[in-house]
Amino acid sequence: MANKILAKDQLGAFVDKLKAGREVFAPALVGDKVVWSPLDSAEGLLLDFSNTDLSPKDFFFPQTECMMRFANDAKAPDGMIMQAEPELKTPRALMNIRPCDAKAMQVLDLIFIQDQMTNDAYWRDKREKTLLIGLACNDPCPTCFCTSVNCGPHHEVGLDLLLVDLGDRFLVKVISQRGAEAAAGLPEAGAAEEVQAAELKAKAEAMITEGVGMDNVNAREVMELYEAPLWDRVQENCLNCGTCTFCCPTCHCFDIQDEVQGTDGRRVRNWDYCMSWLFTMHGTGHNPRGTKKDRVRQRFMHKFKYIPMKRGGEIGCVGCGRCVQLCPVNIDVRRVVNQMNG
Amino acid sequence: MRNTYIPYPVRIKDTRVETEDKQLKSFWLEFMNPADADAFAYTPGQFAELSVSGYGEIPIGIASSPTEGQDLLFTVNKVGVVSNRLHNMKAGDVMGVRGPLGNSYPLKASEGKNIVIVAGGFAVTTLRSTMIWLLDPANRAKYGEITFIYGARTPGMLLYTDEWTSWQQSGQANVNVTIDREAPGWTGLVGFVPSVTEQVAPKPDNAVALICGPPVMIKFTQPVFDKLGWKPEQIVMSLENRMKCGIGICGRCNVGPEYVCKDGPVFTKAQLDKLPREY
Amino acid sequence: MPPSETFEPRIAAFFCNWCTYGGADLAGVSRLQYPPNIRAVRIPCTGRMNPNFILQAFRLGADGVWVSGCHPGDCHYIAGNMFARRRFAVMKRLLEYVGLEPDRLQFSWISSAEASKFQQTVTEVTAAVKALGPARFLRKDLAEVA
Amino acid sequence: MDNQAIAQKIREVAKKLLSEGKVDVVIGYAQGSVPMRDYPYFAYTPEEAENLTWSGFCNSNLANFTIRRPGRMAVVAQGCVTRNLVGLIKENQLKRENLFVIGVASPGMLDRNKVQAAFPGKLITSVQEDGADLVVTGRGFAERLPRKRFMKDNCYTCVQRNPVICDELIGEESEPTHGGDIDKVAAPWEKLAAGERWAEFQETFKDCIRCYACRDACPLCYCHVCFVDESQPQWCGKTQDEADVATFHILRAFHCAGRCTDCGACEAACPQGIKMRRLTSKIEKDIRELYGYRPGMSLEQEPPLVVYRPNDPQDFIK
Repeated sequence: MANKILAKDQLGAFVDKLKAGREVFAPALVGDKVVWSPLDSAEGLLLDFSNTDLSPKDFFFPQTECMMRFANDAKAPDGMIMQAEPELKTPRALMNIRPCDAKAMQVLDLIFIQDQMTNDAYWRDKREKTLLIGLACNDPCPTCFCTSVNCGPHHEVGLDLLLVDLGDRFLVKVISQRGAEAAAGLPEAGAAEEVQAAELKAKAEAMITEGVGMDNVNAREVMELYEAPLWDRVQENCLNCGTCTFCCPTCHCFDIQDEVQGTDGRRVRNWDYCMSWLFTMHGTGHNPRGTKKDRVRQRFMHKFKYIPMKRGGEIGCVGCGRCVQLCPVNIDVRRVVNQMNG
Repeated sequence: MRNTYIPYPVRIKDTRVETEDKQLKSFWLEFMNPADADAFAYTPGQFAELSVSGYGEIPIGIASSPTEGQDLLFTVNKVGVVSNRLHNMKAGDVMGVRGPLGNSYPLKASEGKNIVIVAGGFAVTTLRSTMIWLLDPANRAKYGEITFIYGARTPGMLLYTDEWTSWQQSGQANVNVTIDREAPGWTGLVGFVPSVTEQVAPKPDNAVALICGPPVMIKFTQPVFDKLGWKPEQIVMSLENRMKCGIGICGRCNVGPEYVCKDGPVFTKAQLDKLPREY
Repeated sequence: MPPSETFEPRIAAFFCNWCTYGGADLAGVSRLQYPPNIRAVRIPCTGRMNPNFILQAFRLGADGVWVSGCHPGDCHYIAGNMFARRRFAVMKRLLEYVGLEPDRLQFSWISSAEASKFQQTVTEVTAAVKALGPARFLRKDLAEVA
Repeated sequence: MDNQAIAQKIREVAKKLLSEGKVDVVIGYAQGSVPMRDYPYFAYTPEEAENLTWSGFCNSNLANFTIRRPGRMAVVAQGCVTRNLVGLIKENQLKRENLFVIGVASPGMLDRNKVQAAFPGKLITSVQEDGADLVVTGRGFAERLPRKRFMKDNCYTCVQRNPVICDELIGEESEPTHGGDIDKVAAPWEKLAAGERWAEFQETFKDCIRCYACRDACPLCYCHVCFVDESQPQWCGKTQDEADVATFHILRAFHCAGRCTDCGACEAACPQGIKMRRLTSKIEKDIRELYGYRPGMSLEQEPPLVVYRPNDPQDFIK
């Protein structure tokens, strides 16, 4: 599909068109933090930012999501019988999503949707109804390491459109059919603009100097990595909090709980995290991952060994660097993976 | 496409307290919509999430066999929020069932072979399902000798006594039921499952062993099979871990890369030997 | 009628087994009339009163919480109520600090002989909570949450 | 002494302790892989002790890592951390004889969120302390700003910058306070009308993601099973709904009553920059007013909620 050009003075019209029949969200500066917010018009669009503190996975997999409701009254008609929550009514568009986050959603697709049975209706519904318009990273952060985990600052996987900021205009890379529809009517890109975008991509990729090595991680058997001595030191200062998992765009573990109040009842799912001892605790009191070391190891093994083994080499990490920035005790995933690889 | 988190509504048809300590209770469940019963096509070894609205879900092995009709049997140990509530429910109450989940015992692949079944405590549930399925006239001829080894703490803790007694009497299977210590009125075998297994000494030739029991039983039974010359590929075990989604997403039941709920709960010893012991 | 007159509050009342619970009994056998808005929960001592109980009551829909135990010096376990008094002081101040109306959380010392104090206190507590209307504090309305 | 000199001295003491076998481990800080994030580091050998560092961004409360830890350990501790160590000793989670305190007078620790807030949306690549200044460098900018502006809130009103217990003091004792008056800033919602308090409370905690970093970073939160993890009965829902978030924070704050040393580890750990001290400072203040107690100031004084006086205030009891 031919790439397009969107002049910055045309952004208003583009956003307005996007908003027809859709809710549009984009990163915005609220207080001193960059957070995902509803986008009213192109004026509110933030172009100079690194990334949001929390990933956009919440749009597809909300931290708290009501899955079904029931009448908590055995005598009522259909009482105690679970009824699914309605699907998303209005389609959405996420504008200026970073390529790493879009890639993360594609990785999660492989987990949430596998076959007839493993087919998360809630995730699928929101994914199908959401248009992803990426904003390529021209200035990756020092904590970014996307290029070493199957991703990159101008990566296109998972996106419908990718905007590359060329100064006074964007090169609009058309990636999907849905994207083509959203970009219909925009002028086609010229060769010079394509070249400029390619240069920006090469420059951005070159800025990412720290990364992780995966060759030995891939080559080694599970038990060799599992029993490696490195975990004794990695786990030492870990607090077993949920910061890394909750800010991570690919962490997807959840808990399901029932709640009642009077005659209302619901089944709700909440993000959960493998760092919690409760996560794996059996009713009998036996805990398969009973120590902090087991739990810390699980997180890294899951992302960098188990997911690649099961999902055709896709890694459960896109190198966004959020956990590196937010971990209260600076457990740097790059250091850990390089030790696994070392 | 169906939302696989929504349980099928079922009604409790019958209940029975199974053991002397009243910790184990069986529930026969009947689908409220006949179409759901058809959709719920299962094989022995699979499990389901029992859903009690307002309390939550628990993963429980299916104790009935599809050869017994469309009603489902579950035997539930009383340990947590959901199972405690379930024990207080009675015939006629409405609840939910989600599944069938997980893989099953390799019965198809074991055709023409001798089958050794080893069960400990209330883990006998899915193996009851297996036995009923194997002894069904449509299936029995496809298999060689069937050896059933089952142990519990006391005679009062044994499940499904009528059934294994009838298997014994029919001569269709070699049934060995044991209790841990001598008890008044008990004339059968006495001793732990591993030592009884050693006495029975099933031969590894053209055979497969299906084992389900508490971790301590599994731990001590495995070496017995090793000693008797069984290969890791012939030993099949069923695991359990804490679960929520039951369909391989929520992330808590995994043992290495394998999800017990989706890739399991049935694994061969050969598979498990390559995985962390996080179960 | 204004809502405060039609509204009947539900008040979770935690009574020490050795005093207020007996006081309630005595009020009953003495045929003293008092509002039926309390749901009495017997506890072995106010020292057993976990602050979780107070929050849990509000979470589950109580409009008010009332804890009552033995007068200082009269504790069956010597000083359970004295330790509880310090915890209650801190808890009450904390809950009021985050917006709980002071009258929703009440404490009293009532002995098993003080049936009339019991009657009078139930009446006061009920009237005070009734005047405030239904509580929203920590109550989760499932119809409203996503 | 400047940070480099303090770090050098910490390394010397640590090496000595480890080589003489006086302790099994020295728990200190090492330089983080990102700016403003020095992390807890465990040195077991004199060589590893070379990695120890010191800066205003040493913000984890290291007392947290001593809880129920076997063996003998040395801990790098500022005033507040020693107060927590005292608390842990009193609560039988730590034995004084297993502990060697490497005391450091607190310079007033720095708040990374405040530094970031001075450069909204900008990428900071390095932050250096230079005397009374902070030199902040990022993409396209380098600024020198007064250090004092970026101190953690609790450090302004700290009354115990010097260690309470100490086996070796690095450098000299400093002024006990930074001059701030805790009573002027504690419990900020007290001045609000009752109806506005709940709204302020909600606003303060609305970004909470329930990661429990505040709990896990706190040296007081060492329960084997936290109340939020209990299921029979379940005291607190697991959702993001305001009732559940509020329940968690109220009960956590209450569990720290009479124990919280106002070290600010919770705020430093929070990935969302939530100001929990607006809540916890209320209890700290009440305990001071009602029972005249400041946690962790002495090994002898009994904690306020395990003792009573016959004449304790009871004006709220009918």
